Amino acid sequence: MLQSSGQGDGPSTSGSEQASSYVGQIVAPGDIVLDLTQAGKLVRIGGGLQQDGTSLVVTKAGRLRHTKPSKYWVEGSQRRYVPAVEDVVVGVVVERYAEHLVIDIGGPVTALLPALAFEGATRRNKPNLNIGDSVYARVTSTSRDTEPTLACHDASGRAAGFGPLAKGYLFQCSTGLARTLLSRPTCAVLEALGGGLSFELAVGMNGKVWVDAASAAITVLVANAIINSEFLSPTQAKIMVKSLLKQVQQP
Amino acid sequence: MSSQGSLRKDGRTFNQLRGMVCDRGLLHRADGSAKWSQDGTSVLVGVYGPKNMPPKREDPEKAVLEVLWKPKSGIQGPEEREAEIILRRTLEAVVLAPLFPRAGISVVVQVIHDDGSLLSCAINAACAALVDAGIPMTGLLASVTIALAKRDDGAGGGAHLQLDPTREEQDGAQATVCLALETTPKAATSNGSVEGEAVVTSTTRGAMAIEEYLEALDRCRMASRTINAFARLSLDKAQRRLELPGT
Amino acid sequence: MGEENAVKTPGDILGRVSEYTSGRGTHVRGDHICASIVGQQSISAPAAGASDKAQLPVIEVINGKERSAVPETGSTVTAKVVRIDHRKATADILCVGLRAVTQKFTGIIRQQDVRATEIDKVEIATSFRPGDIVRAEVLSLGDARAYYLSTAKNELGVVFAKSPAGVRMVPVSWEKMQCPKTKVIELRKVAKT
Amino acid sequence: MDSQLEAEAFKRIYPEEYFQRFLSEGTRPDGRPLGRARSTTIGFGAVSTADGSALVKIGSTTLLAGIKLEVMTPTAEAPDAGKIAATFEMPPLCSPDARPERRLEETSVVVQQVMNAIESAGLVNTKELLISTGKAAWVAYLDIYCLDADGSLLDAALLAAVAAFADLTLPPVRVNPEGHVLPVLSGAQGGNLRENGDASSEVVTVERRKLTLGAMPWAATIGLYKGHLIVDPTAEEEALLESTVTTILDEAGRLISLFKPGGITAVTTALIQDCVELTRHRARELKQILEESSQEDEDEGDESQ
Amino acid sequence: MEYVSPEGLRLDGRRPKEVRQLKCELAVLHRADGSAYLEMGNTKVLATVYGPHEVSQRSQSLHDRALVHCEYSMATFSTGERRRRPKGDRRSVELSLVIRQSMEAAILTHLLPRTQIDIYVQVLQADGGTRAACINAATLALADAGVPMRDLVASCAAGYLNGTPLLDLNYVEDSAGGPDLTVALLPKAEKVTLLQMDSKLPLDTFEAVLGLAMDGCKAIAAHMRQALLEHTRKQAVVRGPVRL
Repeated sequence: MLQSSGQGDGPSTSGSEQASSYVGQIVAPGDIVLDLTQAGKLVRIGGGLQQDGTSLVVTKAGRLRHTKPSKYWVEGSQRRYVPAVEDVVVGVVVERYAEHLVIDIGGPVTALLPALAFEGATRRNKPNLNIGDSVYARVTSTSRDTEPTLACHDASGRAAGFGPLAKGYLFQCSTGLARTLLSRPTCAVLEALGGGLSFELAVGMNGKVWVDAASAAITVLVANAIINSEFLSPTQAKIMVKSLLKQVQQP
Repeated sequence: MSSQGSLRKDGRTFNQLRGMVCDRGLLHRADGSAKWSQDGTSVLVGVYGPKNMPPKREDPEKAVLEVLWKPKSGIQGPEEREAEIILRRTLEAVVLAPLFPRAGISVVVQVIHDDGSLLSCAINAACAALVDAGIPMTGLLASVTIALAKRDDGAGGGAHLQLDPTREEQDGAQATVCLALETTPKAATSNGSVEGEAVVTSTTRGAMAIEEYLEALDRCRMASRTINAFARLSLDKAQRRLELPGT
Repeated sequence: MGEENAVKTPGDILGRVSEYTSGRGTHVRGDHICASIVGQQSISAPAAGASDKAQLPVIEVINGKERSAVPETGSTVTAKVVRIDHRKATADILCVGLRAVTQKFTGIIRQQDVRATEIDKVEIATSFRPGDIVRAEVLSLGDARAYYLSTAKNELGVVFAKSPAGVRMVPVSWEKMQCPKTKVIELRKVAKT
Repeated sequence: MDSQLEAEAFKRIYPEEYFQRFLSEGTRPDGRPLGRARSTTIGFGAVSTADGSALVKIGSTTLLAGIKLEVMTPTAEAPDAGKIAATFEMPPLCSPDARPERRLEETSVVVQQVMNAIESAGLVNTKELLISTGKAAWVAYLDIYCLDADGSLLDAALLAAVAAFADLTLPPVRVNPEGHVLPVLSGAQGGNLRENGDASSEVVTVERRKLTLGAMPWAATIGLYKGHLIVDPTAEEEALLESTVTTILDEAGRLISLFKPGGITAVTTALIQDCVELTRHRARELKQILEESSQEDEDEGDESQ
Repeated sequence: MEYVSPEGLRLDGRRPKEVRQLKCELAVLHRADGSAYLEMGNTKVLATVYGPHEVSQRSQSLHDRALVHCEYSMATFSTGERRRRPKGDRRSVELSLVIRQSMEAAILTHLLPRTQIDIYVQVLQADGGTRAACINAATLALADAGVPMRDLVASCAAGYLNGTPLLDLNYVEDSAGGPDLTVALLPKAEKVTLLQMDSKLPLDTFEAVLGLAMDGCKAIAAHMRQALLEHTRKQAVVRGPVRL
């Protein structure tokens, strides 16, 4: 048994070998998807589920998913970002203190970025970030009651691409789209854009996306292409990017 | 009131709800939204959060729910202020607020048109919007208003119960009852209750016999199942639409 | 001036500074000791072994309202956690020993005062939650706003906590508590009972 | 170890457990059985500057209601009726809770529900507030002040409103041809009213008169807590309750209101019937208290004359 | 208009140097730390005290003494004309300040640093002399709350009509347009903490009126002291002997 983290991403005792009959179906809050008394070992539960006595109850709408041996979760779309450890995020500095920065990452509460959580930072040599600056960081801890903490270095202390994001343009997209943008292999829209243009991009799991390119026109184009791609199939996305590229390339 | 046999002015039977429409995710800047219409009555609800709260208003043990009720036009009056409070306490019955300590969840209600049964329409809309926002909840709610039409003199018999009344029916009624009910979930276990859907919220206007109230409650229970079935259908549709690209 | 146990009101002259020492519920105006609250007058013998000045009997005015218990260094208190951050937990002190306090006293449990061992590994978020009831010892008066509290003993720590489902959790070890309803396990610095 | 704590200390640390200990023995922290309301008193005519007033106490919950009459021109839709306008005030002195937004919330709900009950029960026939059709009518401004907010405010506010209307006296007036309403100096009750009308005034009312009240609504708030039904909860109890149901009945047993504004427990039909039953009992009790108090009030009035 | 009859009686039957009937009740509201209900003739006021407690707005906290906060308000039906006074209108701001300053003169604020004391005064029925009645009620509520004071504060008004100094004016006398002098006094120390007058008055008459008002204060102080003693004795009987 492990402890539960903020989102109830924890385990549950008992359970059954037989999967719930609701797996793959769309479920709504309050639905009882599994009777835990029907024998079984350990059932692991993820987001959108909660144990109530001997029942497994849905708390968020979505599709019930199941992986063997016995992990259940509800796959839904939550637009509001809820931080999880090791997520990469893009945030904006909202407050500055001697020891730490307060960063808005669009979550339920603001995050805390210690002034020393940068590659090579010391008490004397801290990065100079001001209110309103963007930063690309990694979530290092979350807890229900304290702010999530961030770091601008990887586990070994290297910058690894994290850090302040100078200039550029920051925009918001859905967390679902952000996930697509971050997925491997590279999603269609980014591949298409990358084929024709050169730009810098930082995508946070929190749906904040930062773009910088040589000209404002290209920056705006990239941003628009990304936002437009949300409800398009890969083929549609490629066509959309192509037509956008044509517009810029024509004098 | 209704001269043609057992039909109402708009052609409905006494026990018939108006046509429902629910659109989810209309507001792009909100974390969740839903527009719920019952023919002429229509409410748009946006949900924002869980989000940062000013330290003065936060609760260290749970998320704070706030409701803002915007009338169709003009500014908030005492009635709207009361509706705001009733709606908030109703939603508190289902929102799992302890999961987000110190955060806030805002529910913004915009009345688009009021042709009767407004509070019910707003509760249904708010519930759909919270689901759309992915706010963890213990279950779904369904709300129904019912009107007790004045007895026709000489006609004898009890008051007619008119489900989901229009503004005109509501204003002409001897009494109205607005209820928000828990819905019966899909269940893998068979320990369903036999008592029927329990009442989360009840407000009434006008005088009636206790028996009339209880009869109204039973009618509302039946109607709430229709509403719940509709809400789930609309949820299914919305979910499928979201899943379409990408996969 | 007054017979023992006479009821006095603010401003009433109780005696002269040359006759008595001014005690609780009194104040000095010129040469006189006057009542400052409504209550019964009481005269008690001077504290033994005190300085010359204290040789005079102490005159007091006492009202029926019970005086609040006040936390002192070393006393065991029961407090409710109201806020936590990465460095400390802030708590309202509810009781000193077995007595309730009627005034508001704030206590702070710093990261280094949570437990006795592996102090550097302590995380506040896995030790306390807002709403928890903790038993703690008063370390010092702290700053002007709060007492410093410590839970660094076996019998100190969380004595009562509710799960998110609103159910009283049961301790399963010295650092874990479980919700009987949802079976969720949460981390705490649990007090040994 | 917990059992060694002082009662007061135990209550502060474990308020719910403290409450549950009482409930499990069928009683409450103030010694009442679960189904009993606190002792209730009504003082009529508490404020002489008002046209009707009442001081209501339910336990330590204390409310003062006053009605002031003002003349208005009736609306075109209802040329033969006056109207009632109500407010409910919770000045900061009524509660140690310093948060004004909490009080604001409570006041909006209470005033709406009190007006709803008065209208639904038909307590006041607004046509009785007419002075002269199309020209002049009374507006009864009902202002209810909460002086001590110790729970079940809606019950107390409605009782205070009903009692203030029972105490209300319409002063004698006359209307002159221009439609101006003038006070009438009538013998003994002249006081400092001054006669300043002319002889051509059309006298509409000569005597001071009381309203003929319709059905009186009686309210009982019932708190729900872990399956217990707690009648007339105090503020301390309200802070712990899962939800409340306020049932309002009139003398004929008609349901005037069943008000349950959300809360974390939902109620079944059986529970609603239990609440109605408890309210029936309380309604009889309140009716008797009102009658006895108004009898005493009259007796005192007779003695003083 | 004749305010004093040839027989030397006023409109309400009092003699010129007579205060109205005073009635006080202590600890009338159980949720407050201290409360008092006071009637001066037909003027009825209710005062409650919360505190000393933590300062609600930290920035206002005083390190060397207690913060005294006072709010005065009037019920809409307390006067002849119904008036809805928005909170914070000019009269209530002024009166809140007057009451606060009078009380601050008596409270031993230096004994209660970094705390706050709230005084709320509500006028339920007004028939002249509300200012004085509010101050008297506030003193009693503070005494009931056990807030340490150097003395009670007693207040009374006096005026001058028909060539006669009149004590404790009622509404009709108050509205007659004559001078109205309100005095608040620490009676044991004989220190004036408040002196307010509108209209004008020859200096020698002023002294007579002031002297009358001060006499009124002393009479009222004696009455309030009596009420406090009786209340405390009653309490002692209820509670049993005081534990020392």
